[in-house]
Amino acid sequence: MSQALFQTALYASLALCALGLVWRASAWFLVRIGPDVREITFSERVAAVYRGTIAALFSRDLLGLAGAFFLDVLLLRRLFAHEKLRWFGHLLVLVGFTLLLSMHALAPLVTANLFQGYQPTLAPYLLLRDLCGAMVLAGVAMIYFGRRRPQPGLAQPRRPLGMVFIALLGFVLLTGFLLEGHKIASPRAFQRMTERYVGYSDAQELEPLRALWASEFAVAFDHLKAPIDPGLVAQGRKLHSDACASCHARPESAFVSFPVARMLAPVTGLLDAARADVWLLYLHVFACFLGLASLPFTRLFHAVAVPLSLLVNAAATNRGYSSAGRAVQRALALDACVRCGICDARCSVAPLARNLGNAGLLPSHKLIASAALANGRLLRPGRESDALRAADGAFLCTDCGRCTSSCPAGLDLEDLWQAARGDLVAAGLPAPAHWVQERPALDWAESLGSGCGLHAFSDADAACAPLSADRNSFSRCVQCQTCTNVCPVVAHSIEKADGVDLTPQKVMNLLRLGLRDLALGSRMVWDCATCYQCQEICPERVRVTDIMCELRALAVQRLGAVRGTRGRS
Amino acid sequence: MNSASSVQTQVLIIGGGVTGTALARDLALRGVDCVLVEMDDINAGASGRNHGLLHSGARYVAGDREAAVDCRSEGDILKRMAKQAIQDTGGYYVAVQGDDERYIADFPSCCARSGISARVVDVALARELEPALSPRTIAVFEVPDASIDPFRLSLESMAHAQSLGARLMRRTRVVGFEREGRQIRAVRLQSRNGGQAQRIEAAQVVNAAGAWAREVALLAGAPIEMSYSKGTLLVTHTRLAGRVVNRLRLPGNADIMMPGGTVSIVGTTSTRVDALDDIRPTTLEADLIVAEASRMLPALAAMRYVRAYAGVRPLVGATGGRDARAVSRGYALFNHEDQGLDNLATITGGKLTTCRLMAERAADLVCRRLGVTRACVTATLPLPAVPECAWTEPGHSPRAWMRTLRLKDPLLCECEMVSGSAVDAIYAALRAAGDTPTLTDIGLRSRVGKGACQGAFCALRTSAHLYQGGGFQGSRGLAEILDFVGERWRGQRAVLWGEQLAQAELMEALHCGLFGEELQDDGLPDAPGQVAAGRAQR
Amino acid sequence: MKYALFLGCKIPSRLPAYELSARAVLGRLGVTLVDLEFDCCGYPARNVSRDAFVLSAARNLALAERAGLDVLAPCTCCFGTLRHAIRFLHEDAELRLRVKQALAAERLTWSGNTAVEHLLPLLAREIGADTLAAAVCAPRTGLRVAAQYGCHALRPSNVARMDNPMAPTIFETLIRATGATPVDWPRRLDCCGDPLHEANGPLAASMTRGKISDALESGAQAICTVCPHCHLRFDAVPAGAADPAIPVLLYTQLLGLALGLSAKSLGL
Amino acid sequence: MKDASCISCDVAVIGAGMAGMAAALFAAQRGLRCVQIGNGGSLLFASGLLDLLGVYPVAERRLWRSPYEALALLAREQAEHPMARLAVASIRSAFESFVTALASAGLRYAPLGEFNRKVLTSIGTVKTTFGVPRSMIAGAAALEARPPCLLVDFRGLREFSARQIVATLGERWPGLRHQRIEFPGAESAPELYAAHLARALESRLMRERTINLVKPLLGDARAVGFPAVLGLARAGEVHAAFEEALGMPVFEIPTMPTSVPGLRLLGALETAVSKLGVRRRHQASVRALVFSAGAGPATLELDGAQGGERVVARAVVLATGRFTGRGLTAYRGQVRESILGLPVHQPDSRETWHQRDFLDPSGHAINRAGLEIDSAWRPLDAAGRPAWPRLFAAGSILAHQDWMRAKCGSGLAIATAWGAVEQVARQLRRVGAG
Repeated sequence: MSQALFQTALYASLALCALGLVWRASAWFLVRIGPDVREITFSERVAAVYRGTIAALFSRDLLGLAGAFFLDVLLLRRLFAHEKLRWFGHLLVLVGFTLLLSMHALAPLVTANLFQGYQPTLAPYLLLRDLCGAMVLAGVAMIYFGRRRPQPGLAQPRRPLGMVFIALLGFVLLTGFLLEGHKIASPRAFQRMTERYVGYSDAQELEPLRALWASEFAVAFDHLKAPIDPGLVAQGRKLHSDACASCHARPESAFVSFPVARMLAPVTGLLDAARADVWLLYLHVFACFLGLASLPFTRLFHAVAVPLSLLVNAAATNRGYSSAGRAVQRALALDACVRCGICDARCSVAPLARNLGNAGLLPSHKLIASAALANGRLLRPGRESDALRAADGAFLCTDCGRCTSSCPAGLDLEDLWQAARGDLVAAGLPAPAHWVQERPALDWAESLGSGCGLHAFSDADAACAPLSADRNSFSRCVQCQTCTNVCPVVAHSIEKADGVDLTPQKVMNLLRLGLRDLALGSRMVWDCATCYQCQEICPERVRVTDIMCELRALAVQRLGAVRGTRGRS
Repeated sequence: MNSASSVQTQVLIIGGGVTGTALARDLALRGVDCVLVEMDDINAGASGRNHGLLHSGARYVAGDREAAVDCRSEGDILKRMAKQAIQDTGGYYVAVQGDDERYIADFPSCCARSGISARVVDVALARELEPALSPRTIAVFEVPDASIDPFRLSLESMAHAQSLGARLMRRTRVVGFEREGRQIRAVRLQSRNGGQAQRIEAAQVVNAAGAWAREVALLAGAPIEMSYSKGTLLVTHTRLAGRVVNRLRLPGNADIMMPGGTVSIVGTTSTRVDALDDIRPTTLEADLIVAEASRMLPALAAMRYVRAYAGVRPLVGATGGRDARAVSRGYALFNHEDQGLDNLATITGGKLTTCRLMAERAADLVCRRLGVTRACVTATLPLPAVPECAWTEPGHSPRAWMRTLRLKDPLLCECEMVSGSAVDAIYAALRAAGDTPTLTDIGLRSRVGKGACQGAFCALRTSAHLYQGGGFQGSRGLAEILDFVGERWRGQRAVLWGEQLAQAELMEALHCGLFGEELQDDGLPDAPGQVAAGRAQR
Repeated sequence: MKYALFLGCKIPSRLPAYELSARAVLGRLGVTLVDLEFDCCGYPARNVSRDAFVLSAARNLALAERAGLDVLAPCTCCFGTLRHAIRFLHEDAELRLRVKQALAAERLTWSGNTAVEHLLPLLAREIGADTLAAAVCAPRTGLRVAAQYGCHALRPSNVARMDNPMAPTIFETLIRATGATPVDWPRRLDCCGDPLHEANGPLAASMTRGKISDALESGAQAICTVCPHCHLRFDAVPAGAADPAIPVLLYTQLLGLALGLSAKSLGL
Repeated sequence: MKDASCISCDVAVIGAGMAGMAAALFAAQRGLRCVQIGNGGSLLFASGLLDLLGVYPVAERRLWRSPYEALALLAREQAEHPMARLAVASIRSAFESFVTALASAGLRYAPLGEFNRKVLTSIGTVKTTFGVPRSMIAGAAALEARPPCLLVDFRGLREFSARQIVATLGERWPGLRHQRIEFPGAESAPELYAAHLARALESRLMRERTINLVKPLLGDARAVGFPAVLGLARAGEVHAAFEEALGMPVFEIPTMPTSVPGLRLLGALETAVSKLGVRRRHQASVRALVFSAGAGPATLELDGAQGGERVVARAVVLATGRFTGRGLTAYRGQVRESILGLPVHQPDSRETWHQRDFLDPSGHAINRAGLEIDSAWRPLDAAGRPAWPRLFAAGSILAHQDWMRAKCGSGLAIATAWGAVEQVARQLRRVGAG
């Protein structure tokens, strides 16, 4: 391989990777999530990170930080708590890949200096390399097969180039094994070695060595087919111990490559002719470079972001966050999340998400929405329905905290949701109780275009609002106003200029008048505390509160439909 | 009688129904000075006691083609000229199993002959659009029926006429005519509440007294042949259908259900009556309507009804014992010249839909006699909308109130959501016309008392409100409440079963149980310590 | 006695002391609590979709049914929601069908045999106020306590089925069992304001403050709660200089203290 | 999983109006284990005034000063009237017992005397009644003596105009004046509701603000009247505070429903029965009522949100009221008793149910429809025999009375409840002994 090409490619990849990392990291100081950090500048954040780092490194917290590094980052403690298979997979990849990287890829720098007489073709390196490779492959498989299935009926969250990276990794390993296997089996490589190391090239003289290598080193000589003369092999062994043994162990210990070599035997001639050793090497190395260059742009980036996030968390455990630190941590969280789906599975409202058919309730989707909201994409024209679904998701969250407690990356998701709700409100996407009140009830009714008494009993709302669609549920009303008299909400709002517009009795009466739409956007319906005082005491047993709840659901549906973009009238 | 004050005018119109008010407007628009006298109030007779149906004419295509054509063309005119009083709901003609197949088959061609559009509607689709239709429906046609608010129509016609100089005298009864040869020189009037006698000298007198036209004509010495048909209608608690729903058959009992804004109005019956006093719906009529109409709209069987009302149709030219429905619903204009009177005309009969046309014809006659040559403009000049007259429209007051929500505007009538400011506006408008408004007047001009409570609560709140604003003084309020509630009672009585009986019981518990309004004497001595006069107290 | 403990969303994240004290007290009283993989009771969806709310609740009930256990819901709001769902399932056959179908997809069933119980009747009736009183070793004598029932513990009474919704006595009886004195306060049955916290903050605050002043005017030294929402509400409402404040105590804490449990074990 | 859906008791009272509450109260006072069904909402239609008997005979509209004399005459002339079935002494005991229970639940009435009293209503009429709440009694005194008096009302309380009362009554009470004030803090509210004002006035601060508004208006007044909004659960305290601060008698005037006195009455009665251990089923309704043969217990199937409930009762008191209370159901053709379909004494046809005039002096025939009972307060079946040995009836569901016209609503409820419960106790004792 041309050294110049290799180096150019290496440095180019390194440069790309570095640029990518800078770009990604800059986002942590720029992305604004949450109204509380809107005013915080880039430099304030840099300063906060600097101060925080210094403070963490030069204090007793360092011990805790080290512990966190060991337990959370290296041993993946949080993942272990929730997903044993994936944890094991991650551990295998982490160990295998680190070893491969340091001991194999950086062998001239590391291994050769550590171990005297290191040769990649010697035991135990043959075994160890294959073992590491196999660990990575197995780990990747475990991670892949241990992944969470999407919630039935709900869209999978869009993931950051996850498969690209997995494919790349697989490709590197595959080409590695193929390369090694091919090299084992290649008569051409044998030829080159003998030319270089044995010193003589007479075909006949080398025949015993060939026999030995054919029978025990799996070199696929065309002319040496089994059964091979044992005498010849014995001769070869002598030759071997003189010329080759110092560098070459028997390759069976390469428990992956060796069988590969055997498998390649029938086509080795062809491969040799095609110079497979060269292009496989190119593929292998350039795939590695590609992986390196793409690190900041694929899901592998979590290998950077998660440890950082965990360490930042650990550093903040004792001293808490400054708002600038919060801002950074939130932005970091966007990068650290790999949509592993653990939070989705643990989410309290996941059944609701399924029932409502709105994946926007699930944490992974909410995180994506937060990112899209932070960079403004969510508010672009054409994404109104995404935005509304995101708002639904944000405001149906019960803040149960299960996502946070289960996040393997230790993200403070509750904080993120809180911040995102603030951003949604600021973007004109508040909770229904608020967007409904942006316009007076009459405005809503008029925008529904509902005629007087026309639609009250004939529409298809009966399934979601059966009581308000059934005249029998309020035809008993005798207008006594008991409901209003016992209503604490009306009682408390008499002192307020912007108190409730209707009273419970008036809402019931609007139903009777067939003017239900006039009630949908009313403050009364949305300010109802659902305390059930009215329903409990109604002399005519009208289910006032149940109807109020129905009207809200109906309002969300019907007013939501005419709300247009982002509720700005 | 000689001391009676005298008023002069060109035309005196007797009767403030849809025809009389339309006539006043027509004449005023032609520059003719007129006075309208009404023994009760605007639309207090049959004009205010009907379906409020703007006929497409389809009802009469089989029996009375002339009426059908009139309805069609007049309906079109009103839809353009009195938009504010009309809701173009459209109408269905619906046949159920057992209805006359031949009539159903002939219906479209009959409609076509009268120029009325009648489109076949798929039964399943019709039931989807109007779920209240019976599952036994076999045929549905769509016709251009509409709903019209007769009160708004008359009130605005009168208001327009008054703005052009016409005068209105409510609660004034015609008690006599002073004749001189072939002329009526003056008409003697008696004010009903004040008791003051008056005299009007008019060049022309038009008798537009509706069902009372016979009595008026008789008083003038020019008897006309008329018979009366009483029709009763029921008002539902909630609105059942969006469109007018007609039974597809020859006109019969209870074959129309109208959307009355927030309610449905079901009727009518048709009963010959001989006298006009004490016309009120009966329980038998209510039962008949429920039984018959629920064949077409089954939900009507279990429906809560809030009230019933009955009006009298004046039918001209039939005094025999034939079925009143067979008598033409067409109008009649008498010039009385063959009876020796040259300045009296009687316009009666007809329908709500054709009231404008009737007024036009009567005005033409009067103008010819007066030598006024200006032509009628009511077919081309839209009726100006008047805010004070909008309160009769169901659903208007809730919207108006919700528009002004943040103001200090309490609802006085909760059922129909009529607010204090609405009552104040109506009160002020009447007051400005020199009237002393009563609760009943306000009820006629708004939805107060029209809802489920039938006056039980709103009469009290409205009277308290009027006291507070100075509208009521002394002990008058109690009498007003009694009048108002008593009037609502007339309508309620026939539909008192189920929920509405519970409502009525609550009303009595309040008005009698708590307030003791039925006790003429409360047993309180006039002065402390005295024994009450009147009924002895033990 | 054995129940599936339905903590809901609020208690674990916002009021762990309730879980702690409930487990401590009920453990002492011999009640076994089983933890199942419950999700949100469904309450948030009531304003959005009846089906979604009922289905979420029914799923939880089905989980309990699979475990053969009744549910104990210390959160009054969860209690009410689960009970409401049962009501809707009982009265709406079509809804029932839809819910059963949806549950079947997860191989779950709801047959209506799972009862949902609240802490108050469990303590007052299953265990018995007398038994409690007998077990009290450190009576809270002299402490005047205002009982905050929480709306959904009482109303609608056919759903809650706990006590007379207009004049309940069960909570006061339980307070008496600890040796403390319940006070009579006019607004005891009113809403704490929490449900309006998001929708209308000022109104919610006015409701909360109204209740607190009423409790204070009635001579209460503390408000006693059995619902995380009410509890957090009274705890959280900002007490400005002019605004009154009052200590808030969970009933499980009050009872725990009276039973001689350590303050720490009750999350105090 | 446990089944808590069956409870047993001595007596099940169906209905929670005045009669139902009185029956549950009296039964519990006698030590009977009682389950009561119904939500009590109809008590909110009550004015707080307890009528005993004000008018007799109805058609003559004759007012009585002594209700007991009227009752005696009624007993002589109209034996089928439910109140004619009780000794006057029993009625006295029933009333005393009832108001004592109310007092112990915090709602005080003026001592019951021998005579009816007269009080003002919110539309300026004068009502003849018997039991008057403490908060209203000064009004009765003022109406009798008619000293200079101020009536205060609040803008926004739509159904109450002091001006109307003064205008209506002014001729007979020259010293009567009116003033309208803004309810403190509610200056921007278009409508006010009595119960909300009553709640607000329970706070000391609101009370003081209101009193301060009234003080400058007093003038020569020697008594002050307000709409009935002076406190709910703490009404006694609020009323006393007003009297003390204003330094003169203060009285309330009942308003139209839903009234604060009704809420107080409901609250006090619920407290009273709750304290006595009555188990209440507010929202339940009786889906089926099945009697076992002979004098065995009855089973009430209640429909409930949690899948129904069964009550096994040794006796049942039917106090479900009339049409508003849903004890009677009026179909187009006839009236039926709602739960059991018991025969109802009623006019022949709907045409004769109601008079043509609402205020017809003889009253409406439908209001005298109802259940016929035997001497032991047991409703009769079609054959004229008790429908079931342990089914009793009380209150306005009974036939042959017109409480609205006779001004005997509370009297009827309380007295017949007393009578029915007395019989329940007797019957159950007999079984217990036998």
